[in-house]
Amino acid sequence: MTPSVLAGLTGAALVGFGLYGLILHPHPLRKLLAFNLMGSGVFLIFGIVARRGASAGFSFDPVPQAMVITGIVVAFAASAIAVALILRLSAESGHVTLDPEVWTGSNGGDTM
Amino acid sequence: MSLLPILDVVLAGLVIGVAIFTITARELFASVVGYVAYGLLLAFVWIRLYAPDVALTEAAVGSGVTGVLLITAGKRLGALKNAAPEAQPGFAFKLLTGVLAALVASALGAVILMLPDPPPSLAPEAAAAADGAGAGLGNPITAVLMSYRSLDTMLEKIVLILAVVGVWSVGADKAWGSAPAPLRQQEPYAPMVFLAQMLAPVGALIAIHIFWTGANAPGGAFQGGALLAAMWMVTMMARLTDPPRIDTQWLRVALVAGPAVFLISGLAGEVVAGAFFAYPPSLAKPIILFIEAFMVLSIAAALPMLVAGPPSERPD
Amino acid sequence: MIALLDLFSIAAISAGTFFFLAGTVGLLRFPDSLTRLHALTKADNLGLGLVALGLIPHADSALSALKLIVIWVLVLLSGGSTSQLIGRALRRGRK
Amino acid sequence: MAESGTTTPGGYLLVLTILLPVVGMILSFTPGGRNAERIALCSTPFGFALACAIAFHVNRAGKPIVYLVGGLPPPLGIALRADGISAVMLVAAAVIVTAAAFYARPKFATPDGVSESRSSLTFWIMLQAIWAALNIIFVGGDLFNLYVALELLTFAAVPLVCIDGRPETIAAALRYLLFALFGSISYLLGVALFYGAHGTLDISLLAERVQSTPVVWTAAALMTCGLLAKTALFPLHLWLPPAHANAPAAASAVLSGLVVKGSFFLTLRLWFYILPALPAEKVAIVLGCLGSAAIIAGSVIALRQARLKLLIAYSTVAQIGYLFLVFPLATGASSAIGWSAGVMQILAHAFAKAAMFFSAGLLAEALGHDQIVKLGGAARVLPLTFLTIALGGLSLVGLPPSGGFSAKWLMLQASVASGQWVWTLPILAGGLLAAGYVYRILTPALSDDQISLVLPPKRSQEVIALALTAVAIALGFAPQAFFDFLEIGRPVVGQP
Amino acid sequence: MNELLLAAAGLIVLMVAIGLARILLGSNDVERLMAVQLLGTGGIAALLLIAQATNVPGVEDVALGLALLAAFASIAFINLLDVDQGDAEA
Repeated sequence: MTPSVLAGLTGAALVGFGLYGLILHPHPLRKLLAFNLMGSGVFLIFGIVARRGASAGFSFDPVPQAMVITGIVVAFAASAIAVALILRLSAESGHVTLDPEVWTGSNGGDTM
Repeated sequence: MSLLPILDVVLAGLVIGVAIFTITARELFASVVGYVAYGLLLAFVWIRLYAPDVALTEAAVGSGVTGVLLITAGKRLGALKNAAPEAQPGFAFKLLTGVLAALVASALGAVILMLPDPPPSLAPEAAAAADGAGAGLGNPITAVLMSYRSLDTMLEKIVLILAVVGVWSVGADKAWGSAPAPLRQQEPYAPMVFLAQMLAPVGALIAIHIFWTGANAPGGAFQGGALLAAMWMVTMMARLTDPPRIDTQWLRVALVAGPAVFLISGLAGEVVAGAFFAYPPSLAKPIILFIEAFMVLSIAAALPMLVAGPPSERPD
Repeated sequence: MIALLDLFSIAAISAGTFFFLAGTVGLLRFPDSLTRLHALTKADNLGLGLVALGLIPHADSALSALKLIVIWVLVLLSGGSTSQLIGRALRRGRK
Repeated sequence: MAESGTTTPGGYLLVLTILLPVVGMILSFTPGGRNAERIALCSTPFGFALACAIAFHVNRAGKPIVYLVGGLPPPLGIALRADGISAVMLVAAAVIVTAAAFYARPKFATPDGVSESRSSLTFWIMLQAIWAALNIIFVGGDLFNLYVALELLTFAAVPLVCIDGRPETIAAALRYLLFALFGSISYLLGVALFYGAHGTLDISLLAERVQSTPVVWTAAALMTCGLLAKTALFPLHLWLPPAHANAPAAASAVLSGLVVKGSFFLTLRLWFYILPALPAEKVAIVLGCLGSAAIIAGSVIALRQARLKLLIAYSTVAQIGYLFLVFPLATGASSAIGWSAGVMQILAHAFAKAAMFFSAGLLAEALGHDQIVKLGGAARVLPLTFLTIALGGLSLVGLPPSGGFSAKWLMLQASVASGQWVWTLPILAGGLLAAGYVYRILTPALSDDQISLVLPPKRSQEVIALALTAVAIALGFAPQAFFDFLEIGRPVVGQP
Repeated sequence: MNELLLAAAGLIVLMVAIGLARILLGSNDVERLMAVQLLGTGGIAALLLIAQATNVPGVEDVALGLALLAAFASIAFINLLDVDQGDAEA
């Protein structure tokens, strides 16, 4: 088993764990952690694509690696916005829940 | 090299183990510590994939700054010690999610094993073109980021500005214009002040070095900027500095400097080199370094502001 | 000369590895948090120093050799200060 | 494809249409304050002119126009391409953004006495950012570049949802963000697999290289799944109604009219431009079924809403469902009709829905609430607003003459012509249900009850809303030349 | 020589793994901070050894960055912890 295959399988497993946490955890901050874990799994898959592309004296294909760098930045920006929203939500309402049931009272609407 | 595969397996096992710990840890705090450790470990995996640039970015942003963001969030939530007062999901839901996640992961794993051989690659093109538009850049990743995919890189900086505005916009109306809450409320201990005073200047020097070598060796604007941002945050955590007011003119200029300079150079490319975002071959390297210098500044300003959060109502 | 340098590297790196081993043994065997902290920081910092020392002869340039030293100094500095802070936190609020 | 490798005349306009809002954003942010609204209001008409110029060039060339960024050809460089549908979408986006900017002017002007206010600065920057992101999505030719654009779109849309800061809007924004992040990461995973399999992310190069392999299918499934979450196709629609119903009207109009169309547009690009070679009948049927379910479920839930804005938001869920009928209908011999129907539905819904949200906003401000049962007699005090709602409703229901009618009529024609009778059922049922919810708004409003205005609406805002519905109606009279224009650059599906 | 470097790296990684397991699975929050310390020392040592053995360029810079970041993360965690305690005493 070559290192890149191993890293690829690790990436796949990480995507799985991340997905599990993202769906399951009720706390939005934990969801965010899981999202970041999933993201790093996806980046690892980019990494093996880059490593497999080694040729012509390069030990990697620079294009996917450049994309990962861009992707990491974007994922961080997303986390920052999510954290700001979570903090504001808890400051305004005293609880952090995404459960839509909690939020329907004020409208008198029957949102699903 | 018979030892290397064993090492790889141990490393992969370690990464997965810490990932599982992060997902399943009962307390938020433990989970965040696990995540930071996980990020540092991933840096190894990236080294094993011959991607030192990514290793540095992952360690700096994926683990370091994101970790601090999450810790600070947890602290402000006051939920770090007992983060799970909510109802835990039922067993059937857990099982279902687990099955779904396992299916996705195994399908993905299977597909990865099926990736074509010989693999397609742009490495030869990138190598051949290194004499062209990315002239004189020994680091092909910098060439890709700054030349071939310049539009992506410029937009990514715009995303950062947008995120800063997005984070600020979450604050209260009457707090607009004031500074975000400091990263620490009371007086710091002497060892922390000492560490910050020693670390910050050395770190800033290292950050600038990493940016500068980025043209030819691993490193570059993003990694340098992220380290510089980390050092600014160190001084904030030791209360040597406090976050600036968000209507400060220099802060706004620093935030947009990178994308603005990139944009102006891109527009000038139409006149000088015949296409938007093209560089005249003889001047490509100095122009790229010039743009990158401003991007370092923007990144170093944006990341701490994203961590510091929206402007705070309390006058500090 | 080359052989001598290699010998030096081998000795330093082996010694460094030994200290990491010792640190982990301490971590596992010592009874409470403060002593575990003691084992970890002291032994591991020494271990890293020896490994860095062992790698210096293999460095490509004077600059990379210098970087190896700076890495060690940085880790020492941060390890020293943070273990002080961790120790204080441990003593104040045992939980 | 020969035309994909070189810059064509007029190609530089594609870069300008992206950079104009980006420059506007930077200029709005740096000095801040009142400059933001001035810059946004000044730049939107220019953007409209640029979009028209692009449409002109595409029409004159009769084939897509291309720009190679930095003069560097794909696969290493990034190409921008505009074909018929891109040009039409650019124009539509420019019109709606311009309308939203002028409509929002009274509400989001920086108040006197402060140099800068939170909601104003946020609104003007995010509006321009949404516009920039949409323009990239419409002309982008590179899957990773499009990923960055998708993220830009999300980060601009989320703060608009919670701009008024009430806890329920923040919860809605957070839920939207988490759905969108899941969508982007899933999309990105697909991108990684495409690159790993074919070594390029350029749309036209990929189209030449893809084969029906497990890797390609997995990549396509992941990307589609991510895009569906962002488009809010049933059953991934849960985030949409609270998010769109709680945003301020000007923002809701852009979110409902344009933002969800951005990710739908990429779904079209994926299946019709990258993967036309794949035998995807089953996928088309699945997407069509989900679309049908969305039409029925969205309409039924809309019927039961007590608040006007929530009703309109659920109607968006239903109308998004129609869009996905394109996948089964725009294949095979009658593909041109199905394609025209799909594009017509995008446009008609965008204009009608933006106008409906504008009107709902006016109504809520004028009456102080938007409870449907308490609208009695409102049509007499707000005649222009209700004219807009009625005309917009006409298009949503699909009654002639309107863009909505053309879209649904063409869809029916396509189902009959391709022998897929079954799709006529959701189309007709959706129309009936839509008639039901539009009737629910209009009946109480037309009654003789007395109602008092809290604040009379601004005539200029009413006119802007009416103008947008006029466009939705006028689309019903689109000449054949318009449909020919939509065909420019469309790959022919199902004919190897 | 390379074999020796790898053997040393492997041993250190193993030690780090055992240490991490011990620290993370324990129930003491303050002690968990040592995980970052452990990676900051053991991790960097192993990184340098592996990179030397596999000829990855520019690894000193990565290690420098890691050293800085390990310190950064520790400061952040401690900042959090003693703030908590300060609040409890107040």
